[in-house]
Order: sequence, then structure tokens, then C-alpha cells
Amino acid sequence: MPATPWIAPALDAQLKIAIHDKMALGRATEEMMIRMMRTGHGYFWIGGPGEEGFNVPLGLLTKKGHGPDYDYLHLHYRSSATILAMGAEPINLLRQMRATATDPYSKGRNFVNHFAIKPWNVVPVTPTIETQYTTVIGTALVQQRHGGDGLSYVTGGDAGSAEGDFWTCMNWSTRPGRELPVLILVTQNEFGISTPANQTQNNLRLNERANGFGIRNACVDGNDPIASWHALVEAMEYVRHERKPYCLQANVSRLYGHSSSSGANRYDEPDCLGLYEQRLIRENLMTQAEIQAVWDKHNAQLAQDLQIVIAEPMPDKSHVLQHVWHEGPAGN
Amino acid sequence: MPATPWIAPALDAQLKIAIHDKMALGRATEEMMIRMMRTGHGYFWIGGPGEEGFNVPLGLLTKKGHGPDYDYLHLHYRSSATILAMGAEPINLLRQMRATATDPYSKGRNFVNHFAIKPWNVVPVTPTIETQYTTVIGTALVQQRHGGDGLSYVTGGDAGSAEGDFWTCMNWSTRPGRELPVLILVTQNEFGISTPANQTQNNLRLNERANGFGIRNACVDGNDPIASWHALVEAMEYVRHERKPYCLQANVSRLYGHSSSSGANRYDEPDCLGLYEQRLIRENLMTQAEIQAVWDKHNAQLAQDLQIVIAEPMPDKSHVLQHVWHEGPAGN
Amino acid sequence: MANLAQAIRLALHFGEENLGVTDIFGEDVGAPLGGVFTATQGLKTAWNTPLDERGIIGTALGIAYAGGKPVAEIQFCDYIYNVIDLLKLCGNVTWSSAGEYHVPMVLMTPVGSGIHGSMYHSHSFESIATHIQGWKIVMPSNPKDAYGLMLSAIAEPNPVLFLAPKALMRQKGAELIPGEPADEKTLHNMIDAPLGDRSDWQPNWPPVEDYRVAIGEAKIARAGTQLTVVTYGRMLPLSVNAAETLAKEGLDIEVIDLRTIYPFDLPMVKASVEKTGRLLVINEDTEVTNFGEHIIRKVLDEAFYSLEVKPELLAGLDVPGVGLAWGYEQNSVPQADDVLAAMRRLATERA
Amino acid sequence: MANLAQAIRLALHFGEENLGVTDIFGEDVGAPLGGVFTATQGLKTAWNTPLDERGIIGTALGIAYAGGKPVAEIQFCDYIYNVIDLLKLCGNVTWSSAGEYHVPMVLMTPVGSGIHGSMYHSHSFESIATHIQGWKIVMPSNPKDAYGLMLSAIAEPNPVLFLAPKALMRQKGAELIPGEPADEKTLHNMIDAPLGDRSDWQPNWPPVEDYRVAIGEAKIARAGTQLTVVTYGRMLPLSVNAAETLAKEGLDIEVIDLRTIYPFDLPMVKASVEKTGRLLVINEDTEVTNFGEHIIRKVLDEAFYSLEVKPELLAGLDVPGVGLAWGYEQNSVPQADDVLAAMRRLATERA
Ligand SMILES: Cc1ncc(C[n+]2csc(CCOP(=O)(O)OP(=O)(O)O)c2C)c(N)n1
Ligand SMILES: Cc1ncc(C[n+]2csc(CCOP(=O)(O)OP(=O)(O)O)c2C)c(N)n1
Ligand SMILES: [Mg+2]
Ligand SMILES: [Mg+2]
Repeated sequence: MPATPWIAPALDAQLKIAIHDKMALGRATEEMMIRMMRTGHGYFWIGGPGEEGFNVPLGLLTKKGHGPDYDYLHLHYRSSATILAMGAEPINLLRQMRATATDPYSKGRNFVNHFAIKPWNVVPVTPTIETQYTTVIGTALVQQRHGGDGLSYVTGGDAGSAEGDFWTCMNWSTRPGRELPVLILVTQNEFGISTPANQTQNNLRLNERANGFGIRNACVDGNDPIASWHALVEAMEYVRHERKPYCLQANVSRLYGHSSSSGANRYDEPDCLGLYEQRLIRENLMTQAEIQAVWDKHNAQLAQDLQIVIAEPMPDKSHVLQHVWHEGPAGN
Repeated sequence: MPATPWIAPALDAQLKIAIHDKMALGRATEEMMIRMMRTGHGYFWIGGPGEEGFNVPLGLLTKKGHGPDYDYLHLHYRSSATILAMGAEPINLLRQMRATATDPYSKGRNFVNHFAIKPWNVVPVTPTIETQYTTVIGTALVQQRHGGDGLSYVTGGDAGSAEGDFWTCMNWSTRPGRELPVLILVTQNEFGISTPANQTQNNLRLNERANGFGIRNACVDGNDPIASWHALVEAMEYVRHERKPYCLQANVSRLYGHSSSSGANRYDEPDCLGLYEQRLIRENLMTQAEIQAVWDKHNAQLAQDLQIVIAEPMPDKSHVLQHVWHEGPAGN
Repeated sequence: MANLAQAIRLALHFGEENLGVTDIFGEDVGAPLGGVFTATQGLKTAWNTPLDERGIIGTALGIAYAGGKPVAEIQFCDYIYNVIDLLKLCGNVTWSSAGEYHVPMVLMTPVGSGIHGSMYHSHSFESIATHIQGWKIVMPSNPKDAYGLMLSAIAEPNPVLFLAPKALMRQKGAELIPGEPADEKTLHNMIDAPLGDRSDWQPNWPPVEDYRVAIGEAKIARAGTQLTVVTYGRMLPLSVNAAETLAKEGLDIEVIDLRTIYPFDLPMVKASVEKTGRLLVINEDTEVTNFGEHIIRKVLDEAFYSLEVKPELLAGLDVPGVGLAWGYEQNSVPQADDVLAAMRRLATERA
Repeated sequence: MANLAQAIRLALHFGEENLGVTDIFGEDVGAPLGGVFTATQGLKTAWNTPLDERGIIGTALGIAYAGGKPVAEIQFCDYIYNVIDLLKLCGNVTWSSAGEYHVPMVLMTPVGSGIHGSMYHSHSFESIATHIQGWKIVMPSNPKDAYGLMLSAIAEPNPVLFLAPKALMRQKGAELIPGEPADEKTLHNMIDAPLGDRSDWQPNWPPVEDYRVAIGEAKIARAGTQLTVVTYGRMLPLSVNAAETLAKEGLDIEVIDLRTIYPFDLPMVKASVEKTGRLLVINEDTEVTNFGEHIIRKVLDEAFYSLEVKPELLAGLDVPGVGLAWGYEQNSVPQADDVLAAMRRLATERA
């Protein structure tokens, strides 16, 4: 029974407000996790504040479900807003942040924002930069053979595109007559930890690297969720229906630096949320008070969530040997 | 004391005849080695018959010497004609073919055509496909800093360009303000062992992959030594003087298949030697008899060489532990 | 009798038909070649990849994520060393995702020396492989075991590394694979591609049957009482031969064929050492941080006080490669003579 | 006293000035960060590479070919596994080219657990590294040794892998590096970059002197008679502490700091085991095909009949990673308590 074909929702007023809601949720969750780290409720933080303008549209445009009829997600560690937009529970991110035994993504094993959600085809986020650009080939290959309009997308940072795995992805997805439905995403925040992009990249539009393979590509201002929405719709429509790769770069901000190791301090870069809120007000879609209410709602919920998470058990000796091997029948 | 600047020799009648001489030497040497393999004087053969039209001009245009003032060579296992054109002794190739203790390139350790010639900056040919595209960065970096007109060139096959190391090479040689004098060569013979290029490459002009980096690039008929000469002069002049990378593809034949493992049988592909000889005759540069004399000369010499090589000692137990460690002072 | 390459091919065919294998792929794995050792000739799901090991492993992992059953090949294990990070991922995502995903994939690769392969067709891989967590690792020494281990590998829900001893690829078995035609010419005509143009060729598969060699179960290849030899792959036939030769000298040596390298059959090894009081581990990998040292350490842990003489490892010399000239290989990788000598010495050493 | 990161930095500075170091490079190695552990801050030849480990190693090898002296860094050894093929090349080209070229390069990388690093900042690398031929491998346990080993590594004409125990990076030494200012505040003001904008900052290097710890020479970190403990890196201070604690129980334990992992100081280890009759090897790498098993095997080969009780390895559990939550790390990597318990048990076991 093939899944219903995917039709992107219309970008009406309601959806614009929903996008804001999810962006705020993403930001509030990340800021809560930064606070957790500072107050000893976590060892290390890395995440996506500054990327919500792109990541929320991405999540909302994902064909969510299990199996090759649906999209496969090969995510970066800054993708929180994407999975929150898809409906993930913020409390689960807090659990992974605190490394509790209840963390559903890794049982307290992996750093925060390293998801694994089989019902939604979210394959494990890897700490190894850029390897996701090789695994995406496999899910897309299954989808190419399966038919339908499911695609596989992969996302990663600008610096990481220096790894040859980016090349591998472009090459394998353009084999003649065997093109793959892969959406190759890159987030350009102009840094790899401390290294400025202009020291290592001769063209900050990394999507243009795809010209070498004749892969259609574009670059969008990821601080603008409306532009991002349209760019994603165009890219995804192409991949879903042409069954060929597309490379899209989103220019984004890295608002709290690389990670808690580099301080997680707020930097003065364009903030997609502030910009979008001004626009919503300007376009009379929301009032300042309504916006505030969104933040209050999320913050209140997160504060409650934190209390729950803090009380939850931590992994102990009994957990160490769980899941070394899969015991049941094979098949994801 | 900086080396004299390199000036490419003029492609006059004498040089055209010299090119033929070296091409014939390359072919005769390879064919002798194929015979050695068939008659039990070697375990395995792999080499370059079919690439002489490109590899000889490459060798003749190399700025030959030791140290960063001269060209560094990161070669493929089909590069025999290049080093023979530079003046390598054919007997040494036969030694490596037979794996004698006198083999100057590897003491009988490596397969044939795996050179290492320090006085000419020929760094060790690696059996691992495409890793030479990463080591070339290092020699070019030293040259970029050193100044002069020395360059580093690297060559490899079309199939091998699928490895991410090809990407690495292009990326590292285009860091803004730190561009490297690298000549990136690819030989397109439309096969990787048994796999046809059109199953794995969506554009048989692999040099165009370099468009993604804004690297100047071109493609030449490697079966035509005159066209190859001019293409190489243009590419090398650019790299030597602009101190920036250039990517050149040579379309070549693989006349005896992949290696002795796949039979080393003669295949019906365009033969650069036959084509060039017709041209030399047509242009009244050589007669059929003169051409025959060239072959006879090389074949006679190779037959003599073989007798010498066959009598030479093979490595034994005493050789095994030699050169595990370098004992003298550091510095190549 | 099928040779080892044919046995793998038959197993993969059985896997395609009965165990859900969706993709068999790697460099030159598909038509026309069907693998550099012909182990994948004629298989319906076999295809040629770009020359890119990182793409191969990433693709296998992705296929496994998407519900497929991939059998990937690295053409020679000598070319696997640019993907160790990806192998580690394959082995750790089940644990790191706390069981959300698992990785039912098989990776096969030829290993070892013995074919004049020079520096890059002679590597062994079990020592590094066993240090990568989350993989099961098997290595047959004969065609029937190759068949049975491959079926188990395919059925296994965890990643399995199938190491094929390249020097034995053309070696015929002593026992028929269930369903294999008794006459080897018949088999050859049915499943080996013709020389020359193969574009119209189709294999005619014999009705091979389900036969498994369980992962984790070693086999006593030759029973004995005076020395335990633990080995696998190419060193197994050499060791059995040596044991037969030494039997004529009155030495009664037990040879264990591990078959599964990880997790290895410690109970069988331990029981044997408790009986013989002597242990010799043999493999062709280089000797520093060698998997055989792990076997020895585990035996020490479980049976130190049963050991009458010091346990030993016979392995490859710690040199940067196996050189092409025979003088190198002969003097850096254990040969029949070395095996015989080590076994004789250990079996007769004064306790 | 300099901490371990500062000691490395001082050594690299000395190397730039006196030993011909031409390039110190890796991800975030240059300004402004100077390395994730600040070990390369302020160095005049330090530069930032693209995020590409394959480029880093290839570049190092190329620089060495062209007469330079590179010191490359892999940011964490956890990210070294996509370049094992290139490390093998670095280690084998001298042999394969029969000495035509050699490879004077240093590769440094932080290793081990202890900083809540989760699955990918907790790896150990010595077991796989020692199975790669042609490299010398060192690992300091304190700043002065780090300094002396780094100078020896730089001066060495062969490739040297410098493993830096990341949990000890901020640890101060007990002894001054020759030429180091006695007051650590002074040192800090001279060589540590200020917080915030560093664009105008320049280090003021103290006149550090030539001081070498020879490659291959271990050190008796604590002399004793009843048990030989062989260890290195982060496990060394834990082991010395445990030995001091056990001394109060009347147990006299010898602790050897290997310092060089390959080639390791077998004569010193052997002499110690011949004296004590007991051997415990401790490291934090996972336990299957662990370098400690090689040490044990070499000791068996040379001193089996001196052993009074079975030699043991205390190492990391064979799980796919070190989990983030403390409960994982505590129960899968040897901790102070485990070290103490193992030492007590082995020292008191009935022979
Ligand atoms: C293979 C690998 N090398 C190095 C690292 C260490 N590391 C973690 S994040 C990072 C920088 C990534 O920069 P970029 O790709 O631009 O992503 P961003 O963090 O900016 O989103 C580095 C070097 C790693 N995780 N994996
Ligand atoms: C990393 C690596 N993978 C696989 C191989 C095995 N192999 C040797 S040659 C070859 C094909 C190379 O094809 P191409 O790059 O087109 O070069 P050609 O032989 O056609 O000149 C392969 C797969 C290898 N040597 N190295
Ligand atoms: Mg970035
Ligand atoms: Mg080719």
C-alpha cells in the first residue's frame, strides 16, 4: 500500500504563525539546554540556535513516517528545530542533554541533539562530521528503487563539506541512469569551530561545488523562514518528482558559538527569530503580546519539563551492556 | 641558489622524433614486461601501454631535479613512459618487474611501475588509488612558500577520481590567498578494472568537476602527443607562473587491459603509437625504415637487459628487515 | 566440489532467494566481472559501485537503515583502511541509538597472503577488525564452512565481517554443499561465466539448501591430546597437514578451526588447553597487537594454571608489508615449515 | 609549572626555533584558537587546515617528501579512523621505496577518556596504532616527559605518533622544564593567549632548553618488589597513587611508565617481572586485541617461567563506546578504584 503522495501545505497566515511557534520552541529549548549546562545539569552542549529560520521549514516540509515512502533524515547536530517542528517532544532533548537513562535517542550515551527516531526515518546523528553524506546514498538508493515521492535529505556544516564524503555524495547520486532522490543541504555559518570559512573555502556558496556534477543547486538566506520555505519547496519538489539530487545551501547564524567548549556565549549575528518577529508584526500577523505569549508558553513548559528530567534516573552499571547486539529479527 | 627558470623546449622536428623514440621505448619496455610475466619472469604486470602519447610529453616537459625548485611527481602505476622520457633506465623497470634485489625503486618489494626516485622528485607511487592526490598538496605547499617555478603534478585514473581524495586535492589547492601550484591530471580510459566509466560517471570529462572550485581545466586527446604537448605547455605555464591549480584530463587507451590479472591481452583501441607513426610519415619526418630501426634498437637493448636482470640475485631473508626504519639524519 | 569462491556465490544466491538479500555490491562486483575472485558472478542483485570505499560502506549502512539487506564488498582488505571510521559507526549505532536502529549488513573482503600479492594484496585484517566493536567476524577455511558461515552472516541482525582467505579461493572442498551437484564439471557449467563475451549469459543455479555454521562455534579440525593449535583461514590446512605429519612422529596434536573470530569459541579452546596443557595460536597477521595475543590472554585468564609450557603465537613478522619477491613473503609470513617447526617444538618442549 | 598542553607548546616552539619544524597544522590549530587544548597557541608556523583529516595526513606526508618537518594534528584521535590507510603509507614508504624516501613527521592527537567526552571524545588509539607498522609511538604522563618526548619525536627521522592523554592536558608537572620560569603565573602571562580578542597578541617565549626523553626508554615511576604494573598516560598517575595507598597496607608495587609505546622498553619490563614475578598491564583502551595483550605475550616469551601468578590486563570493557553519562564511563573504563583493586588482588594472590 503506497503512501499518499506528499503535497506541501500552503504558506498561509496560520502556517506563518505556526512557523514562528516552532522557531520559538526550538530557540527556547536550546537556551534551556545552555542553562542546564551552566547549572550542572549536563556536561556539554552543542545545538542549533540561529538555524531555526531554515530548520523549521525543513521539518514542516518533511514527509514524515517510516519506510521508503517517507523521507529519510541524515541530520547534523544543529537540527533540533527540525525535529521539534516535526513534533518531537522538547523534554526528550532535555533528557539527552542531561544524559538520563530515559533519553530516548541514546539512553544517555551520546551528546545532545544526536537523535535517532525510527518511526520518522531519522537515522542516528553521527558525531563524525560528514559521514551522513555517505549513508544518505543508501536510503536514497532504496527509495529510488521503491518509487513514490519519498526522498532522503542530509544536512551538515560548511566546514565539514571539506571532507571527501561530500564528493562521494554528489558522485553516487549522479550515476548515469541511476540518479538518486537526495536533497543535499549545507548550512553556511562561516565557521568550523574557530576557523573562518574564508580561510578554507574559495567560494562561500558551497552549493556551487555541485556544478562540477551538473547538480541543480541554490543558496538561500536561512535567516528568512519564508525564503527558506520557498527554496525548500522548490528543491524538494524537484527531488521528489525528478528523482534527482539537488544541493541547497542555507546561510545561517551560529548564535551561541560552536558549543559549550567555546563558551556558548551569545554573539552578535543576525537573529532569524527577531527578524521574523518584526516581520510578523509588520505584516500584522502577530502582536508583540502574542509573540510574548508564545515564548512564555514554551518557557513554562520547558521549566516543568526540566523538573521532571532532573528527577529521572541516570544510567548505571546495568545499562552498559544493553544494546551492544541487536537480539530480535533483522530489519529496520 | 635558485634554479634557472624553466623554459619549455620548442616542438621542432627533432623533438617530434625524440617523442616518438621515447614513446616506442615506453611501449617496448611494457611489452617486454608483459612477456616476462608470461614466461615466469615476474608475478604480476600492470602498466601504461596506450598512454605514451600523453605520458612522454609529460616527462619531457617536467622540470627535472631535486628539491622545491623542481617539479614533484605523484604518479599513477601507468606512468612508465613519463619516467622513461625523463631518462630512466628501462633495465630498472625490468628489475622491479622481476622483483630482484637490484630493483632500485623497491628492492623487489612493490609491483612494477611503482617508482621512487628522489633525485628527480618522484615520490613513491602508492598502490592505494588516489592517495597521491592528497600527498601532492604537501609538496606544492612547500613550493608555494619557496617560490620559483617548480610545480607538483599528480596523475591517476578516471575511476579513481571517485575517491574523495580528488575533492581534497581541489579544495586544498584553492584556499583563498593560499592557492597551490598543482597540476591535477586525470587519465580517462573509460574503465576501472572491469567497470565501464559510463556506469559510474555522469560526465566523462572529469576535468569539469573542477568547475565547482573555479579551477581552470581542459581535456585533451592523449592519443595525440602533439596536442598533449600543447595542452601540457598551456597547463604548466599557468601553474608555474600563476601559482594556481589546473586540471587536465587526457583521454587515453588501455591497450592490454587492466593488468595481468585480467589477461594483459591486446584490445582494439586507438593506439597512439601507430597513429603518431602514420603522422610522422605523412609529415615526412620519419620513414617506415627509420621507425623500424627505433623499435629494433629498443628491443635489442631490452633483450640484453633482460639477460642481465635474469641473472641478478633475488631478495632473501637478509633483506626483510632492511629499511624498516631510516637510520640517518632526517630530510628528503 | 565447489571451490571457496563458488561456495560464497552459491550462498549469496541462496541469500537473494531466501534470506532477503537486496544488494550485493562493490568495485567490479557486478557484471561483467562478478568480482576479482568471481565470488559474485551471475548474482541477480550484484552491481558495480564507483571506485570509492567510503561510498560503499556508507551505502551499505544506509540500505540497512532503510530496511534492506546489503552485502557489500571491499575488493581487498588492503583497501579497507580509509573506512575504519565508517566500520566503527556500523558497529556502534545500535548501541549509541540505544537499539532504535540496528545494522543487518554483511561486509566481505579477501584477506591474507599467498598469491604473490605484494604489499597491497597480502594484508590480514583480523587484528584491527577485532578491535572494532559491534561486529561479528567470521573466516572460513573451506567451501562448506564458507557457505554455512555466509548464510549465518546474512541472517544475523548485526553487522558481520566475512573475511575470505584469498589463497584458498580456488581451493576445492572435501564435502558437498547441500544441494550442490556431485560433479564439479556440472557445477562449473551451471554457474561459472564463460570466458569472453558474457552479455547473454545467465547462471543456472543448483537447488542449494539451507545450511548454517553458527556464528561463535569453532570446530575441532583434528583431535589430539598433546598440543592445542588454534587457527583459522589459510593457516588451517597448513596446520592440519603439519599435525598429520607430526602424527607420524608420534605427536598427537589438536587443531581448532575457529571459523568465527569474534566472538571466538573460548569454551572450546579452554577445554582443549585444559586437556593438552599447551597452546599455539597461528595466523598470518603481523605480530604486534595481534588478535592471537587476545586469544592467549583469554586462555591465561581462564586456564593459566593448566598451562604446562608457555603459550605461543606464530604470526607474521612486524614489517611494513609483505614484499613481492618470494624471499620476503617466505621470511615474513608463516609458511608450512614454520608451522611444522613451531608445532613440533611446542608439543615436545619439556614442561 | 607548565601543564601538559603548555609543555607541548613549549616543545613545539623549541622545535620551530632549533629543530627545523616548518609546519604545525590541523583543524583549529592556528590562530585564533591555537588548538582545542591550546597546545599550539602562539606558534609561528601554526596554521588552520580545512576540516579534512585526509588532507591533513596527505599534506604532512607531502611536506616530509619535500624536505620539510611537519607536525600535524588530528583534533581528537576519535576522528583519525578515516585516515588509517594514509597512516599506513606514512609508515611503509620508507620500506617500500627501499629507503629512497623516509618520513620525518610528527602526528599528535589527544586520546582517552576522563573529560565526559561521550562516544567520540573518549577513544584510545594505541591498540590500532601499534598494529600499523613503521611508526614510533609515544605517550607522556606528565609535562616534562611531554616536552622531552616531543623534542625526540621532532628530531626522529621516522614518523612519530604523539598521543596526548586529554584528561591530563591541564595537569601541572612536578618538575620544571629546563628554561621554564619557576613561577607559573609568569609562564601564563608569557605564553597563554588572553581571552577575547587576540589579534594583536604575541607570546613571549621563555628560553626553554634542549631536553630529550629518548624514544624507547621507559621509567620506573615507583620502585617496588611485589608486583610489576606497566602503564602509561592517564593511567600512570592513578597507578602511582594506588601504589602509594597500597604501600600503607604493606604492599610494595613497582610502576613502570612506558612513555614509549612502540617500540616499548621490553628489557625494563622483563627485568621488573623477573624481580616481582607478577605483572599487571593497565590501559584504557578496549580489551579485545589490546596493546596490553602484546606486552603480556612478549613477557610470556621472555619470562614465562618467572611468573608466579597469571599476568593480567586491566583495560576498557569491550563496548562500542564510552557513554556520556558518568555511569557508563565509570563502569567501562578503569577508574581509581578498579586500579587499586586489581593491584591489591594481583599483589596478594597466592602463588
Ligand atoms: C571527522 C571529524 N573531524 C573533526 C571533528 C571535530 N569537530 C566537531 S564540529 C567541528 C566543526 C564543524 O564545522 P561545520 O561543519 O562548519 O559545522 P558547524 O559546527 O559550523 O555547524 C569539528 C572540527 C568531528 N566531529 N568529526
Ligand atoms: C583505494 C583502492 N581501492 C581499490 C583498489 C584496487 N584497484 C586497483 S586499480 C583499480 C581500478 C583503477 O581504475 P582507474 O582509476 O580508472 O585507473 P586505470 O587502472 O584505469 O588507469 C582498482 C579498483 C586500489 N588499488 N586502491
Ligand atoms: Mg560551520
Ligand atoms: Mg581507468
